[in-house]
Amino acid sequence: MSIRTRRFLNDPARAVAEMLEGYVAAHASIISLQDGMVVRAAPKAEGKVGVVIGNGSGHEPAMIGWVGEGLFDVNVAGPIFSSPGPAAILRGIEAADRGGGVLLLVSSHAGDIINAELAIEEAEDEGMDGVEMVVLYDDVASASKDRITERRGGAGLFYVWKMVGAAAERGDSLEACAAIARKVRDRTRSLSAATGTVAHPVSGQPLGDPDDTTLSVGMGVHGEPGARLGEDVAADEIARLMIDRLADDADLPSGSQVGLLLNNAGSLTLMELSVLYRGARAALERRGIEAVRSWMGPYATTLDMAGFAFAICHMDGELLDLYDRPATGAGFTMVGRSPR
Amino acid sequence: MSIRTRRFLNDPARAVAEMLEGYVAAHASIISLQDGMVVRAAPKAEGKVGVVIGNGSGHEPAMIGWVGEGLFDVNVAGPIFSSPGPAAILRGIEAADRGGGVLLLVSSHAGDIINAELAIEEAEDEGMDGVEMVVLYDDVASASKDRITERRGGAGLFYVWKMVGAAAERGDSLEACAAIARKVRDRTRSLSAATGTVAHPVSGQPLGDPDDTTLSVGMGVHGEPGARLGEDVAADEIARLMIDRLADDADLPSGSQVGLLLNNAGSLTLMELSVLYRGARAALERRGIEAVRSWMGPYATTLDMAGFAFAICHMDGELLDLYDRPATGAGFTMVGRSPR
Amino acid sequence: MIDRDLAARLVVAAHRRVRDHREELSRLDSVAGDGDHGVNMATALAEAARRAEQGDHSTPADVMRAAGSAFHETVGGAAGALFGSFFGALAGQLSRSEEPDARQLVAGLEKGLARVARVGKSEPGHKTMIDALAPAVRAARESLDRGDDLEFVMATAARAARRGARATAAMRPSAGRARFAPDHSLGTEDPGANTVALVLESWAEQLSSEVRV
Amino acid sequence: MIDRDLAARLVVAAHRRVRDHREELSRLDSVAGDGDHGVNMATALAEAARRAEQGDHSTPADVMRAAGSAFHETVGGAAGALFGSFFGALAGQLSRSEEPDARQLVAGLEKGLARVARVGKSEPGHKTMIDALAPAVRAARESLDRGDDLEFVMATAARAARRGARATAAMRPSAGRARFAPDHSLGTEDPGANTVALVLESWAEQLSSEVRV
Ligand SMILES: Nc1ncnc2c1ncn2[C@@H]1O[C@H](COP(=O)(O)OP(=O)(O)O)[C@@H](O)[C@H]1O
Ligand SMILES: Nc1ncnc2c1ncn2[C@@H]1O[C@H](COP(=O)(O)OP(=O)(O)O)[C@@H](O)[C@H]1O
Ligand SMILES: [Mg+2]
Ligand SMILES: [Mg+2]
Ligand SMILES: [Mg+2]
Ligand SMILES: [Mg+2]
Repeated sequence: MSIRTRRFLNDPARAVAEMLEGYVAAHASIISLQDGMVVRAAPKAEGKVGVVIGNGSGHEPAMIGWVGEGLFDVNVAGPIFSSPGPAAILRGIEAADRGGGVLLLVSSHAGDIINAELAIEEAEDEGMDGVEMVVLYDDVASASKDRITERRGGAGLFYVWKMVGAAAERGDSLEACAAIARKVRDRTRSLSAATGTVAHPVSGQPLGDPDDTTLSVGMGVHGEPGARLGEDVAADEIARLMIDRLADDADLPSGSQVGLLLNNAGSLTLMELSVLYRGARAALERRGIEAVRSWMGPYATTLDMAGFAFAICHMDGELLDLYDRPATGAGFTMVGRSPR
Repeated sequence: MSIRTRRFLNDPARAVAEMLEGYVAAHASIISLQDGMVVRAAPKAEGKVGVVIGNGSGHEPAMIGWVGEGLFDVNVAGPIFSSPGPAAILRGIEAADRGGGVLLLVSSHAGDIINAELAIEEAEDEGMDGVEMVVLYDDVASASKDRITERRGGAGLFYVWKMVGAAAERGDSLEACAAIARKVRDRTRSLSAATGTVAHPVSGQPLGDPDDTTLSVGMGVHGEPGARLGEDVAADEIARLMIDRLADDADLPSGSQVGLLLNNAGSLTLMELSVLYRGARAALERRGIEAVRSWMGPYATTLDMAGFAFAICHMDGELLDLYDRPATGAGFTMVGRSPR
Repeated sequence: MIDRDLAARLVVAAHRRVRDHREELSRLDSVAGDGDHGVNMATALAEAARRAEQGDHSTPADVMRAAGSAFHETVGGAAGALFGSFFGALAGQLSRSEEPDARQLVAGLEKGLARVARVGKSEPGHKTMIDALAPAVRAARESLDRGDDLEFVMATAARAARRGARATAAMRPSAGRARFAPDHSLGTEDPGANTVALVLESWAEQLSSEVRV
Repeated sequence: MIDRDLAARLVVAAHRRVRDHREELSRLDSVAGDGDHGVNMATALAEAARRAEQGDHSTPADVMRAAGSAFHETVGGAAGALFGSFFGALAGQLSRSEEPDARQLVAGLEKGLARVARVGKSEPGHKTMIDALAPAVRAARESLDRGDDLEFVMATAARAARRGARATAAMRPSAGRARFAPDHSLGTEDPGANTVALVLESWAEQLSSEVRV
């Protein structure tokens, strides 16, 4: 197996800018472009907390598709796989400011954190108050549980995005929104798997070994390598293995209610996703855990990676309420609320 | 470049059945399984026209994701790339019957038509009346315009699905629904393009030449080969070429209003889709044609084909009204209504 | 004479033969089609053979009717429908006599061919299964009219089917998926025509082995 | 003495060198990272060089500050932020004198190193750019203290940076993306450390060519 290097683009160096133009044009009732950033077509009401995220591109619909009512106010898209720089993030913070403070959500990756910190330093230097950041992580493969803060961010963070977005829309304070971010983070776990790799659209560089078709578990969201599993493992077995690892890590007792996310990292077919989902539901049932909400589809992609991630979020009444609140994003939809 | 043969499945021969189980479990508030068919969780009101489609699998979310209120009542999923047989289609017709007649929508492919005709013969033999079928086509690459009825069905048929679904939900008669199907069909055109190919999950057989990375225009929805374009054509040029061909074929005058669909055949990135969409909008503008509604994403896939299709539907007041009516499907969402 | 058990053995023989050529049939279909023909035919015939072997049929017509239903119930696709219809029409003809012989069989093949042509709206030269079936049926009729016995009639039909299938390589398709890319399949035989040849060859061999025993 | 124009030539030289090694830097990053390091660095330095060449800066500190901003404004990523901070800190130190000399430059490199370590929260041995920058800065300080001139100080620093970059091959990463797959990068040098070596080498060569002219 090998990878696709021929892409349907114009000049690859302009791909991110042209993507933003096209995507926003296709969804103009929800989002628009402002100074290179994706912002809500209809800004949030005055006095509410603005929610911002900066991230590398190549993960679409993350996060350009999650800007809108009940979600992010501003998304600052960086170059492919690279967090935007502090200058751009600072502009994003300013654009999201509706007078109620701004919460910068940061997926834990060296570049994202460093650039966010620098941006917040600059915001302080400019005399802005009420800018907070929360660093988020969920990927159980990236560090052991006793070093949980060293873990990196993965697809499970969509639970944070959704619930913090809902809290901010409802009018929660900056402090309350930050507390929800931390609470959801602490109740969420993810783990990814993939076969093969992808090529960077600008450098043309394949990530890792393009001829390696072994299934890896625990890849990063940029195709950073993971641990290898055998060649021919059945979907049910992969799902059980991954779900067990997540549930163990989260210490989920029988009777727990969870949100189950099955993320398509790019080119998995819905056939494969559905078969994996079926396996995950069986694995949860075996542990007496109930999937009360489900998401299945492309949330955070890694270009056209043939992979996926499972995430579980341990729900409670507060989180379910936030999860169920309406939201509108070009790449977000609230269908299939309850899997029952 | 080559193709992915390692898939995340259990026994490939059971993949379709397991997919249906998993997909329905993830979207249980919208759909359920009945006798191997995907049916609405909440059946349509008595007396309304039932709308049914049978199709091969491997094109998800088509059509399992388009069963629900305002869409299909029943989808009969056949084996991968193969229409279901007459016995299964007949069961689908029976399941969709709410006393107002049943409309069988058929995408024009030899197998789909033959099996649908046999099913309708059997329905008649069983004394059922009020079963109609409309054969639909839109792919300009598959036959010249003077032999338009020989064209095959492509991604443009989603306009028919949406509008007929809305008409049936509104309570239109069988005759009226069939008339709308024909009207939308006659105002819709599609054209596809892809690079590389895919492997059949059960036979493992790659379709066409797996080493051929040339861009082809006019592929079938099962990876049937198309005509080759050069190796390194920019996205803007491909989009212009395809849009021009569609608009010419449909004889669209300047000032026309169209729905623009950009279908992801499988593994295209949203980055590429957005860049292509941008190119298509520019190409339409150059002809004075306005894209008043847009869909962009995976509608009818061909497993993980690295390809896409453009479709345009020439709108008028009646069609826009049907397009905008609410609908709920696990793979269907009404976001970004107006691109303005 | 074709009795219930022989009919069942014919269905089983057809399944074995097609199953053994499954990959090749899919490969032929992948050149200009969707690469599933071998899978479709093997799946349907496996079910047909299962039903034939269960043996709760009382006549050869029942066996063939069950085979037709197996096609219609398990696979679909163009060939699924057409082979299903073929077996259905064959069964209809066989049901006209208690113990059908070569005459009924040839009449049944003719009925089957006519049904396939009607349902598929296709003619010889369209590069389909018809291009194996039509010459086979014609050859069977001529052989029968010359007074040949069942075994010989079937061997003649099988040879004609194979020649017909080979000849499809030079044709440009005007039916089925392949017609949308007519040049791609030039030089490649039609998959459905190959299945026809395989089935008739398996029948000819089965009959000849029965005679020998 | 480092004047405005020399500072600009240093930035331009750094851009040329990194641009010429872009593919190699991305390849190093692809082993355990995300394969973009060469693209990131070349993009940022292209903008830094553009600003340096526009020449509307009045001091060498301005040139370096503009280079730092170019990193922060064009690319982001871990290395974008860190190199941007490095140039910013260097500029801060240079701005303390009208016509900075080797002493200010070495002090500036020290400030840059400290800023990178603070912002990146990383230490020597973590397999990062620090592992080239720290030995280079130390070597520059020692060379300066021995009384060497600017050209010699920079040549010494560049050699130490290159040795430091080479030594990262044997390290297991504990910062940056690569740390999540520590074994994958064993045997491969750290991309950011390589960029440090390339930049300092380009500066050493630029200074030696200036002296020769
Ligand atoms: N209209 C038709 N008339 C006769 N035979 C047909 C027709 N359409 C298709 N076929 C036969 O069906 C074969 C393809 O079968 P198969 O691959 O199983 O179905 P599908 O094309 O639906 O995937 C072709 O090789 C051809 O022989
Ligand atoms: N915390 C850190 N401290 C110091 N250097 C770091 C740190 N994180 C990453 N780096 C450096 O950045 C380099 C990677 O840069 P680059 O690929 O451009 O950014 P990204 O990792 O965001 O894609 C690494 O090789 C390493 O030298
Ligand atoms: Mg990066
Ligand atoms: Mg088929
Ligand atoms: Mg086929
Ligand atoms: Mg990198």
